[in-house]
Amino acid sequence: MTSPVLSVENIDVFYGASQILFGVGLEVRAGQTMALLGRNGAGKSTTMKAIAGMAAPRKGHVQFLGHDVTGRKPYVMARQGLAFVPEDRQVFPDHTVQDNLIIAAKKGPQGQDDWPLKRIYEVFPLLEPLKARAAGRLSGGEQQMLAIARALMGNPVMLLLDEPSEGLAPIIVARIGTLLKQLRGIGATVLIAEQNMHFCLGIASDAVVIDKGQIVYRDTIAGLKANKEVRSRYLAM
Amino acid sequence: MDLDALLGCVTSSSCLVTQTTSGLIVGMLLFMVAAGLTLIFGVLKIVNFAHGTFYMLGAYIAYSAFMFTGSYVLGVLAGGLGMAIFGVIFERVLISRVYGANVLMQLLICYAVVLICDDLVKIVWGPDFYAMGMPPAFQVPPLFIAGGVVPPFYIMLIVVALAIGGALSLLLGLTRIGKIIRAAAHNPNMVSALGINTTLLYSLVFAVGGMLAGLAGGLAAPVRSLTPGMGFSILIESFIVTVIGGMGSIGGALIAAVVLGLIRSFGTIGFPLFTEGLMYIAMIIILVFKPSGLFGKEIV
Amino acid sequence: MKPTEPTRRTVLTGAAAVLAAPHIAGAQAKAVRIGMQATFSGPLAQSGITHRNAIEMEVDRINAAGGLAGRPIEMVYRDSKSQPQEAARVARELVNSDGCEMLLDAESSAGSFAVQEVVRDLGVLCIHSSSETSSLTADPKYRVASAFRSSRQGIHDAIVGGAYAAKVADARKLTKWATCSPDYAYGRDTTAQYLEYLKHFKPDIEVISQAWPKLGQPDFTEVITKLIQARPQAMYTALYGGDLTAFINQGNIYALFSAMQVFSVNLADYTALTAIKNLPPGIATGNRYVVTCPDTVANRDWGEAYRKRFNEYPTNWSWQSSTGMRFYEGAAKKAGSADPKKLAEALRGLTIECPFGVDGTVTMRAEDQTVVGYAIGWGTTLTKPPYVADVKPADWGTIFELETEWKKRNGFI
Amino acid sequence: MGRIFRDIAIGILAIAVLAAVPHLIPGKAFQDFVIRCSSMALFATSLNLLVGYTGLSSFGHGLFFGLGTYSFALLMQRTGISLPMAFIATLLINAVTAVAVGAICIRLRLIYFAFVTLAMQMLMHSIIISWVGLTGGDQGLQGGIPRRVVAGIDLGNQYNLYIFAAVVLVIGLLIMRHIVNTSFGTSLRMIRDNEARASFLGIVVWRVKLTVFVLSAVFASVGGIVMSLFVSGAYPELINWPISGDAIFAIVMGGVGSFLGPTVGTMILLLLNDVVTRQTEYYGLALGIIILAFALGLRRGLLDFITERLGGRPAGGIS
Repeated sequence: MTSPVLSVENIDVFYGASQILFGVGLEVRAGQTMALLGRNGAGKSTTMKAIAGMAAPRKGHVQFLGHDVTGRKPYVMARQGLAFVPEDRQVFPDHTVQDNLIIAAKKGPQGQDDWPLKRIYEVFPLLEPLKARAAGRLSGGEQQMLAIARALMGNPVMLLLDEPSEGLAPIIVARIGTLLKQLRGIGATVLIAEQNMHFCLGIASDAVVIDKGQIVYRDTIAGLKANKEVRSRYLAM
Repeated sequence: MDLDALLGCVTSSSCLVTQTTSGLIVGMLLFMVAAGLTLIFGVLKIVNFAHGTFYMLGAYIAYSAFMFTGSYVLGVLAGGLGMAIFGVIFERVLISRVYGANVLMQLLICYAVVLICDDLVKIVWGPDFYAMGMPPAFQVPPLFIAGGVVPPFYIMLIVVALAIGGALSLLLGLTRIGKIIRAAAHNPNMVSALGINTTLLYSLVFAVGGMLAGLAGGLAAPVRSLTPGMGFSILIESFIVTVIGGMGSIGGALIAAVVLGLIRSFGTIGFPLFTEGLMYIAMIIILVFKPSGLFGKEIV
Repeated sequence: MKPTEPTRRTVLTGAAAVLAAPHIAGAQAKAVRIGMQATFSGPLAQSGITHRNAIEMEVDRINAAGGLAGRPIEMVYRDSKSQPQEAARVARELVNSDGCEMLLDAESSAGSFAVQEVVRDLGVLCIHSSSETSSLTADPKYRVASAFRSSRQGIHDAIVGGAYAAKVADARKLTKWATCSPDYAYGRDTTAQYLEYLKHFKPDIEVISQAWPKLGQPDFTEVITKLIQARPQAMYTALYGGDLTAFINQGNIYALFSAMQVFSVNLADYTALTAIKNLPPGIATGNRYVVTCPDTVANRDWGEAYRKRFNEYPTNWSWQSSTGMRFYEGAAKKAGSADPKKLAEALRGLTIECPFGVDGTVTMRAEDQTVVGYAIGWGTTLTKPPYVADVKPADWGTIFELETEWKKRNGFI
Repeated sequence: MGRIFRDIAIGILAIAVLAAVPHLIPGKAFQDFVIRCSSMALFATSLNLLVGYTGLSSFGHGLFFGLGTYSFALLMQRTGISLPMAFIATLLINAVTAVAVGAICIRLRLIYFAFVTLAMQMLMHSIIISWVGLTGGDQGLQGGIPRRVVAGIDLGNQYNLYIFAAVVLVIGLLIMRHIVNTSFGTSLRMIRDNEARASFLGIVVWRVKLTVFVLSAVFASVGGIVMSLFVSGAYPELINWPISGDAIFAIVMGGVGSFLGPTVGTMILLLLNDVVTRQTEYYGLALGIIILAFALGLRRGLLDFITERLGGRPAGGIS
């Protein structure tokens, strides 16, 4: 078994005085696509933010590529190869699509340059005709594509996707799903936070379920699908 | 009020040319100071109440460099460079500690710096007022254009200020770093998540803002009196410009600065006793009807 | 800052001396504390500092000669930061807490009126050495029995300036006039009075344009171009200090000073003259302080002594405070005492020898307790030292005559 | 109700102590200090009704302090009315002005509110400077305040003015304390913490904001009246921007989260001013360094700092 790319060990995270995460831990190995499932407010986004360096854990550790990166700033995490796609996409609305991509361009931690603009447009053919349009004027699905493309511009080792399907029409969700399968096909390491388990079915191999700030279940995605009790208790489906 | 005089002026080419250039020169120097102010606010959400002090220190440094080297150009560059460095130190040592804090805390820190710098200037340069004096190259009689009087020095100032303003907008509009700065103004966390060191970026923005104010102080030094506390009136006017133009909008600052310059140059003919009042009333009206200024984005 | 507090030792020895031999005069006698408040900080710090410089010179001289009726002077300096409410507080504190028996008030305009009210409430002896606002002493409404003035007055300047300008205007046929003065009470009042007396002496004057820049305005360009547009033959300005130098520097590049004859009431002060790099020749200016007005040995000696000690020339403020201290000195001599009540009595109508008097003396006029007979005149600028030449001293006979008329007209007498 | 009686008892005690102090220490500087303190503390506490309790950062509150000095001094000089009548008329003038100014300003938020209030103050400052016939322009209102008599007591006498100032301060603070402890005060804090939610819960936000704006203007003008009596006149410096700055510094240094924070801040500021200006002419340098030490060292006002250290939680915060 390969050593994990990311390992989150027993972290506690607070917002002000209120504790959000209680000893959360999970691991993602190279080439693995992991789903972090849970209901609204279960602690998914906070976990993602703690990994991405936007919310420092008060206890516990985050290891990335074998280094302890607990409490590092977001830009440091990004430079070490972690790309974060936030839940509300957060494209730069006044910038054009291409400028959004250019801003994010950088080499990978080992100097990789696998994602030149040309390849991005190949993988995201939808974006090329829109490249001169202000990102704020794109549809939700287009913005999600752009956000993922923007993350790839940084030649990351691993992708963090926070609720990529949220608020999108089913047909668009399907298209994003196809894209993510494509990424999985080329061996990307991905952690997806989702409420929608079905979205993750064809994409992720493994799943952890979070509820009230604690990890309550770990299994393969197929195992989770089979476990009705866990699904109805923690995922309301 | 003297509307006849105003009418007489706008119908005479000599008066039009003279007053327009005089409005432009006041406006362009104001723009350089206000551009830095609005840039810093736009990206860092910091209201830099010490910006007038940057202008003052820039003028004093330029004065000393001019006295030392005898070169006006070197003097101005020294003023700009000095304030770029000062801006970084100011941001790193003080302002970085109050990001996201209440505006009153920012006001407090900036005001402390204003107080300290005014006294430091008094200690280093003395309480007397100084004048740099016109560099020899510009000790020439004014030009007459369409009957209007236009001094070559002011043509140079307008051109230089326009060039700096143009360079700034090209930098922000076309270069990658400029795009990053504008993106950071909108969403600094996301910019950081893309691997960009925002700490460095903030320092850079303060350096640029400080440099602009320092350059303006240096450029103006031959014609304005240098005295401790000289930064205050320019600060107030820059605030009016930034607020009218929309805080965070460089283009808005340019337009508002020129408009303010023209209000003053033609206002002094039409409303000689009420130009100051006009500025405050303009500011109040614009804030009431368009709270974010002419070109500002609605803040959430 | 210079030490302002008496050391414990001087206080103690002073007290001991009083206990042991209360009537022995000389160095051992109890010091007379004089409180002096002025602006020592901010853009106008220069005023307080040059006031104080002159006072230090006088105190050293007076103390070396035996002090005020045998008691040495001890100054207590306080900064009022140009704020009238601070001036009032500081004045009260000087009297109430610091044991000052009299004040030398070096506040300008608003501050001096605030101090005047404190003087009224406390009944303390005070000489104003900075305010030039005529009404402070001329208007009986504001007058206080124990308050005097050793500084020049706006009305005197206006009369003298008007008379001088009328002569020049007559000779050079200057009938179209413009003015450019700071937009506040001092600027407006002196400009109106100046024009009034200019018209008094030369009725065919026409004022075609008036500009009112703000105090401390960084840029005067629009004002300058407005004046040029109006094409006057002559212009009067009451700008002073940093505003005046900025105005002249900015006017220079528009060749303003060759386009019209400029009369600047406040230019002939070294602080302005030395700051301007390219001083245009031929500007008519009233004297603030120059060593050549009055052109006497005493004045030159005093100016040189000041320059030697402080490495710069004195200012208008300097001579006014110096005169204030000389009045205290003269009054003590006349009264044979340093008691404030006796000093006040002695001050009324007192004539003293003074380097700044037009005939070597100045008088504290009894009726309104203000200084008269000081040297006042107009000359024209040179590009190099001594900067001002051809100073025509004013005739105090004319001043008195027109001043009395002015007072009558305003209901002051 | 118990709280009110306790506060009143503390107030009476404070006045009694203050009345006795001058009989124990002879110098008059203490009296001057208390008079100025009364003026500035009322002003600063009134500003804190906006800043600390409602979350409205005004940069132009000095408008009402200055207007208080001018309207009171002018009423005393130009009309024959008695001091108490002039006092009440001044409050009315300020209330009316505050309704007009507030109606325009409270629509704006955050930094824009701050700037428009500052612009209002500067506009009033320019009007006062240019209306020379009425206000004396930059020279200030000259000639002193006549008839400084209340109920047969001459406030021209320093001790009397001192007692008057102390009584006005205590009463003013008691009323403001009562205001913030009522349900109206609760509405203020709800608006500060979450305006949308306050509105959702049925609070008419604009009405509450306008009311507190007018109330704070009225208390600021009381501070102005005390200052006007102290300097026996009115001066444009009392309505210029730095006077607003002084109040802001007082509340930030004393603490916005404690009711007495602004009063403590005022005392710190006045003491600094009085002590530092005696020692050096580099007042700005000294004050600047001290402010930085406060802002970066404590990161909050002194009283808030102490309350937090003692384990309590202050009523509000600004950082």
